[in-house]
Amino acid sequence: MTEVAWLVPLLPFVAFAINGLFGRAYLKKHTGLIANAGVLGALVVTAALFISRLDHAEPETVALWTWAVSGDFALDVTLRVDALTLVMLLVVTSVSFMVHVYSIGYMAKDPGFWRFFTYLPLFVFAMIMLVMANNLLVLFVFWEAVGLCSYLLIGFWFERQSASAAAIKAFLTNRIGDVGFLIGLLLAWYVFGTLNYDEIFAQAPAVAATKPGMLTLICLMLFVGAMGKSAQFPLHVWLPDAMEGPTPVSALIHAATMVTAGVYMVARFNPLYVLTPTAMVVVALVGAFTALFAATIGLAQNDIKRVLAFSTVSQLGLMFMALGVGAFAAAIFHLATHAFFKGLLFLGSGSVIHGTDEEQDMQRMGGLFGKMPVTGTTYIIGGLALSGIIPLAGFWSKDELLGATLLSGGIGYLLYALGALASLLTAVYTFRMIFLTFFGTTRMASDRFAHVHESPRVMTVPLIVLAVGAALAGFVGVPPEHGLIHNYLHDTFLAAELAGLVHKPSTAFVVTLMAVSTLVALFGILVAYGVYMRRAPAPEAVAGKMRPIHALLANKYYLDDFYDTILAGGTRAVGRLFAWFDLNVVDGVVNLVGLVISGVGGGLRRMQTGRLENYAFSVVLGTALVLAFYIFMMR
Amino acid sequence: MESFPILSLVLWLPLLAAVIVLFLRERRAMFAVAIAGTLLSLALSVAVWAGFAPGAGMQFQERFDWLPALGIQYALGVDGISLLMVLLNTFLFFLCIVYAWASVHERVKEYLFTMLLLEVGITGVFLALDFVLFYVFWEIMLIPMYVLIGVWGGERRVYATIKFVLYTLFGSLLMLVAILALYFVHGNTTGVYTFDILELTQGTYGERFQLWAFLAFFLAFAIKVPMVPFHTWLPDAHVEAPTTGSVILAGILLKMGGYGFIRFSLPLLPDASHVAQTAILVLSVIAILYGALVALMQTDLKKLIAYSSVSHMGFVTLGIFSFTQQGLDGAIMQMFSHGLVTGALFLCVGQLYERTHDRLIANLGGLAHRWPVFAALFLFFSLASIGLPGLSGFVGEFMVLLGAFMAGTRIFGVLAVLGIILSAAYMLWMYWRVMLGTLSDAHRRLQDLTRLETAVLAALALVVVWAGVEPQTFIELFTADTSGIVQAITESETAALLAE
Amino acid sequence: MIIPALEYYLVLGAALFIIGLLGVLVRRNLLIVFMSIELILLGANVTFVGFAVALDNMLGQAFVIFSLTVAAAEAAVGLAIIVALSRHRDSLNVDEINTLKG
Amino acid sequence: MNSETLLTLIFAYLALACVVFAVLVVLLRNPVQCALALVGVVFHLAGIFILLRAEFLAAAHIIIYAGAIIVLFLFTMMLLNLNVVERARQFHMQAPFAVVIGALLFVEFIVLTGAAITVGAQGPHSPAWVAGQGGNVQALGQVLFRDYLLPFEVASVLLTAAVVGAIVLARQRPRRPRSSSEMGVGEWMAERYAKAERRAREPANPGQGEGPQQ
Amino acid sequence: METADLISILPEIIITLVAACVLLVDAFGGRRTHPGLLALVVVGSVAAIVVSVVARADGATAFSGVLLTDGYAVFFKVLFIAIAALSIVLAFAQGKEIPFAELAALILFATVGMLLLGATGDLITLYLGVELTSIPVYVLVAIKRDRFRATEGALKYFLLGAFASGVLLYGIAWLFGLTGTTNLQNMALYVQSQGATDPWFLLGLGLLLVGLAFKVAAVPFHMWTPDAYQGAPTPSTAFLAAGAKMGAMAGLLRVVVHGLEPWQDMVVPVVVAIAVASMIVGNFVAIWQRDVKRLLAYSSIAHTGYMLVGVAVVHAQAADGGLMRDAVAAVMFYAVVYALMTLGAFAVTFAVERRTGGTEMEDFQDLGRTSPLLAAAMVIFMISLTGIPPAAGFFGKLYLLQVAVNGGLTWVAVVLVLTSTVSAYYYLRVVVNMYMVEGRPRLLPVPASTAIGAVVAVGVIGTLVLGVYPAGAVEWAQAAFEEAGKLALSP
Repeated sequence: MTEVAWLVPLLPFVAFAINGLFGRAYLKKHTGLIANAGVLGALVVTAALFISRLDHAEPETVALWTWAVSGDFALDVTLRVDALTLVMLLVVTSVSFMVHVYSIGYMAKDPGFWRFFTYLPLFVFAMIMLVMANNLLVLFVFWEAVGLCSYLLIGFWFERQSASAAAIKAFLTNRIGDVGFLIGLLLAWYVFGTLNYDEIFAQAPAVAATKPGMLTLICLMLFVGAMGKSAQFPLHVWLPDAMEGPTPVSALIHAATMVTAGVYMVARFNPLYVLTPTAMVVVALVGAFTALFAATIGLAQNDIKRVLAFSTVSQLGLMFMALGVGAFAAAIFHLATHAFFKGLLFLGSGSVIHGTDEEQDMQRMGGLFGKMPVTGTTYIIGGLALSGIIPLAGFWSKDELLGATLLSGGIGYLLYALGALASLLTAVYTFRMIFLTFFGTTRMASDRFAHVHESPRVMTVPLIVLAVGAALAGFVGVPPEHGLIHNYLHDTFLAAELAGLVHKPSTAFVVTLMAVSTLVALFGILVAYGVYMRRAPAPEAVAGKMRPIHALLANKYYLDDFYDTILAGGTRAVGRLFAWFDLNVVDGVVNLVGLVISGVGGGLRRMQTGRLENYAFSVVLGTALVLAFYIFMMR
Repeated sequence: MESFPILSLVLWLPLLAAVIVLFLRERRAMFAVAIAGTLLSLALSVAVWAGFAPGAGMQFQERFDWLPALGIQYALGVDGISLLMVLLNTFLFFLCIVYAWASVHERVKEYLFTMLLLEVGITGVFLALDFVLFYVFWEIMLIPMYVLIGVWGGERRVYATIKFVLYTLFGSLLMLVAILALYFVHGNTTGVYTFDILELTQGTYGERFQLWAFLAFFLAFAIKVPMVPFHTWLPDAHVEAPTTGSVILAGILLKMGGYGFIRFSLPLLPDASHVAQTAILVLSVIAILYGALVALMQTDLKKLIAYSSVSHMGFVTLGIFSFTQQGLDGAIMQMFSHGLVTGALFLCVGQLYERTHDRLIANLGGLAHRWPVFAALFLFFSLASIGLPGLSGFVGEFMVLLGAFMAGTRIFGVLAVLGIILSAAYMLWMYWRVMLGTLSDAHRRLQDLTRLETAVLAALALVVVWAGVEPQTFIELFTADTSGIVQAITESETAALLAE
Repeated sequence: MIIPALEYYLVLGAALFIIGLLGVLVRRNLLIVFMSIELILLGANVTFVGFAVALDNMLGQAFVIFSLTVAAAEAAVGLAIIVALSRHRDSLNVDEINTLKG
Repeated sequence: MNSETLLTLIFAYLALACVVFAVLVVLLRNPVQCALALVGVVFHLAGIFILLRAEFLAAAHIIIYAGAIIVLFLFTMMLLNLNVVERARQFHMQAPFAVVIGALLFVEFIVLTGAAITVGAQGPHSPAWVAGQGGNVQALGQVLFRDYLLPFEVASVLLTAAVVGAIVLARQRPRRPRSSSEMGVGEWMAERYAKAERRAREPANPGQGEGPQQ
Repeated sequence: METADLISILPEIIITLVAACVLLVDAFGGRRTHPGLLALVVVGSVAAIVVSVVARADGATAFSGVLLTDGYAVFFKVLFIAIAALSIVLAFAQGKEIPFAELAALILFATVGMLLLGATGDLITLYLGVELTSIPVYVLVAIKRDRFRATEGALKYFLLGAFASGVLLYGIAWLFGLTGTTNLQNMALYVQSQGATDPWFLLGLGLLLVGLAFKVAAVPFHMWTPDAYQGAPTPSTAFLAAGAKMGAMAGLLRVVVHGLEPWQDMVVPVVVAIAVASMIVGNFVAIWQRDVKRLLAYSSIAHTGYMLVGVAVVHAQAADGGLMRDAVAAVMFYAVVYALMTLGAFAVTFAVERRTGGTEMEDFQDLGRTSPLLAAAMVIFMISLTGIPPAAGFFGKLYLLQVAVNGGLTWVAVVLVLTSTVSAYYYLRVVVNMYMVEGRPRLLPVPASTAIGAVVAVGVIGTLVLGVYPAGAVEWAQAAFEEAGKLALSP
């Protein structure tokens, strides 16, 4: 039943089209239903596809239309259905659906309701196409399309200058990544003469043999794209600001789906990556570093959503680390679980913000658990999953990828160390967040505290569903290395195995590892408890204790400021210089020509004195010249 | 079909309309005639499209002796390249006249006459198969444009329009000399004295001569395109021109330069083209980055878009002089798309200006509150202009880059790619300043687009999406012709020399 | 047969020509400028007649007749113009008649 | 001494006189004296023509120049009573340059024609032939009225034109103020505007463009 | 002299008679007969044109070779008579400001001179033609004698003109003496038989060229032009530019074609130099002019330069054989075009002058609003003068450029196009003043005048027709020259 695959993207697109055309004028609130219907439809079809292909996961394609044929460049728009696609689709559609439902409640009072439910299905469509793309160009097209949606949704409240600024920042940072991607793409076409996945993969070994340097370059360039999209250091700066967008957006786009596109892409191109160790190492290192780097920053953030944002960055870092060591399945596994619990956490924080009417600063929260039990419970489940407490989803996936890293040996040990440290900090900041938000004595103004309320059902139900997911999703990966997902994805990542990057761990190893990571997580939680609960001090006090470090972390290592002044400022300066140059030099020359000509004319004009004798003189002079010329000719 | 002079009809119908307009009194009737004329000519050009056989070379040819004493003919014909340009031309003119119905109220008769005359000139440039005829149209179009800017323009219109005319005239007159030289060199070598473009294209010319001729042609076309550093007339002209004037200017006039390069410089003077290739590629890349950077710092909406045009047309020349199939096809698509998108952007700015009477970015802001429809369309075209995939802008840029990479001039490709970051930067920044943020009280009670304006922009948007989602429709028209050109130029002996 | 040699007549003609030319260039008085022009014509006439005789070709003398006619005509028109001018200005100095210039 | 040297001497005198009088024309202060000097030139030139056996031309010169043209000059001077010697400067500032350029021109003449020149082909009108025609006058008539009839006619037209022109310029026209009814509409408007214009504009200095408005 | 001779000068005779009749009717018919006179002139001109086309004498020469009766002569006869008629019509609009009869007569006399110039085969006719053209024109310039400027212009024109014709005469004297003839072809043959480079020829040649260059107002012998053009009443200026100047050009071309071939190495550099100088000076100085008449004067200097480019290549040898036919035809065609557009331009200027009494840029303001037709016509003339299609000026320039390039003077062609780029600036400034400058509200529409309207109409129609379909005129010019070519040494 692959031939109906085109329904998956089509349904959300239809929803988008309807809402976009008629939303403002006629549909108004009904747009929500239409959007939900569309996404639900996509989810259903996806599920059907998935089930129908549980046993046979080999790739199939659905050709749609010819995009362009120019000389030896020919490109068809084709949908691809294979294991990886389906897994991604499931994650995307299910989470999307949850978020859609949730949004109906969350955005209920927003004047831009219809706009919101126009953008959101558009994003889902773009994301689906991105996942289902069968060649680099289509991938790139929707790679940018999702970027556009994120731009639109971050800047959703456009009267806020900060929102627009964040949106543009996101778009531009992504564009930088995309340029890398585009160059990689062009190089790929230059090298392979095609953009189709399978054809590229088929030629990859040969190319690796002939010009490995070029192959590495391509992989690195593509990875630059991934860094942009998945907010890896140093292109991560946009993601925290992206929290300006409505919370459901943060949940869907900036936690569950879009930001994972980078991971998906590298995984998709595993046949290439496994052939270039250099690229792999780079990916792994960048990932690991980002994981730790972001986690540290997460410790010092007070905005509940920013904490989650940095945690997302850090988690994505872990996934790249896994990719880098060839543990593609593990990465995808973590991607899936992460989608659930991080989505859950974001929606939960949204629910908190919603309940405390737009309070985001954890320093002015606390003791909310009693007020909003459902949110609290689900939130804690999500937190545990994130910290990697057995048997929640996060545990299995994170544990697996850490294990794989360790097994890969060599640089792997370093990576493992970084990863482990990162997950320790993860536990710390996660529970710092939980404690500061839900427990202890409230730091809210009493009157506001009185108004705190649990969110409506339409919001809590998704929370619960996702909580279940966050709790159980891990079991598709159990037992480690042989879980459902592993078998399902086995063929897709065959290349890694052939390249000998997959190491079968011994049971003992697995068990010890599990123990270790559980302890790490628990230790983290204890630290958080110790600092923020037992002698529940004001967070400021904690900050005060370690002022310099705290300042450094709170300001995100001053990276944003660096970008603003050096990059943006530099560009603007050059622009100003050129503008001046254009106006005064380039155009100046043009006007100068005019001036010179008219000047010469004016000079000649002076000769027209109006005095007869001068006129006669010029006649005589002319005559003399002519004769002189003749005399000259005679010689 | 061949016997029926359909091209002449496409060409002269607007003139007929113009003449009729002269004798009419009331505004309504004049517009009715003008719209009818442009619409008919659009319809006919679509009919040509329908009857067009891709890859069959010049079609629908018409030939009559015009000035046999000098070997000058009245010869028309279309191949894919010119067909696309003609379509763009008739389409945009139709929309402009329709738009003018809402916006132009003073000196309507003169306005319509000028516009229709302009259409004749431009269409002729793309249809002419005789060099003199081509040149005649090339210059006929000067005067209406001059009047359009000079009469309906802004404060510094006189300076701008005279600058435009002189600059363009300078280039094209040199081209005229080159054309004549071509005529004689060809005549002296083959004994056939003719201005027939196809015939002349068959001929081969000496290296030295080619260089000189190329220089002359280059000046004419580079000024039209415009390439840095011959571009400074453009911002002035755009800023001062009335809305429709800017639309035509950016939409089609600039394309005449690119068209000239493709139709004449490459096939006629392949060796010289090879010699000049690197230089022009460098200029193109400079244009892309330089134009974008300058645009980044503009305070006037129209100037900003003008410089963005410089930057975008840089891609066109980059593609053309990559001497690759993809490069040329990309360049043509880029011209097509730029015509639609920038035209639309100027319409948007025009509507903005008519409402706020302000073009300074600093004085605007938050307009999206008042005009959701306008905001949406404006955003749409801004995105199209920064080459968002799925819209027409991307196709051209992408294929041009493909070409640039294939030409073994990868460095130019890489540099050009950086342009797309900058373009995103200035466009989004502009959109933010103008449409987003808080609305100033001065603009509280402004009306959103009328049905007419929306319809005009929507029509453009439709084509933009079409060209972005399924560009093949358009590419298949001309790709065969471009492949011929590519072949010709790669076969020139200098190419062989360079290859060694 | 011509006495003395033709060259003498030519030189005389040239001399008259040049003198007249100088008169045009140096004198301020309109009338004298005009007279200088007559000198130029006379110089041409001498040259003509000299050649005519040397070549046994009456054409030269015929030409002189025409030059005389022209001289007369010019005198008539020219003096008329000068008279007309004198109605506006009482000075006949060339360099004071320069309202048209530039 | 033989006739040849005699003739040469006569020529020498005549030529010298011509040049001297010519120089006087250019140098004298008083226009009247200049005119008289011109007469001197003409008379001696006539002598030279006689020397050249061009009797008719000699006569013609005296009649036309001395009798007509120069008299016209004198009339004009009377008319404008300019015979008084002007105290004003007689020569232009550019005189020195003029002399230089004149000298240069003369030198060029010499350089160009100084070499032994070969004159053109001999014509048919040998002295014998002239004598055969019955003298210079008849011969000239033959040439003039046979070969060069048309130019002769044209010359007559030329004189007519000159006369008409002279009359147009010199004739006194009725100067009575014309009523606007008699004026052409053009003049009428022209006057109306001309006043307003001149007032509106700065004292018109023709040709003084304010230069290109760059 | 046989009847053939008489037939060959029938047009001249007719014109002279018309002039005489005009004078007589005016003298005895009282002062109220202008329309009658005009009718008489027009009828006579038409008759003359018809005669000159129809009644062609057989045989290439008349009056023992002083006159050439080939197609070239006919071509210019038609052109010149038409110009004369149009100028007279234009002058008619001056009403009673000037003595119309005498003016018409003078124009007609000058026309006879121009006809001679077009047909001259001998230096005598050349000299007399030049004088017969100039002397009446001196009067035409001064004819508004109560305007000081008119007389001043006339005086300058007259003194310099007399001076120049003196130079011309002296040059002719030398040529006669050294070649023993004044007949152009015999002269050429004789010179060819003697080495053409004998220095003594060059004196006469140089002076001859100078004299003619003065008459066609080429730099550096152009100084009189702006003053005469500006001072003269506009109709006279029109005739001066379109008539007298073209007459001199026709004569110059005759001389070059028939007489100077052996000397071409000597002639071409001088002509080219003069042409380039004229193009540069004319166009550059015109930039500064504010008075449209003066501006047109400078532009006419520039146009002389353009035409001289054609003259320069008459004897050039092109790769495809003789270039003479095309070179001459190009100049002839340009003469027609120039006459049409310059007459039209002056006619419009005259109309404007009737409105405000001035001819400066400011006087053109608002013309586009107050009298759209005139303004549109002016635009067409300006475009044509600039050389932009679809006006005739374009093909005129195209043809000239073509022969220039073919004759190996590509660099001169480049100068031509560059300078005409400059010219666009000042021509378009007129348009700017008509359409793009908010004029003072005081300006009323231009007073209507059938006479002016007629001239403008002829100019517009001619300019556009020749611009859209030049083939007819060009082929006529070429055919006309075929005959003249036979008379040249190497057709």
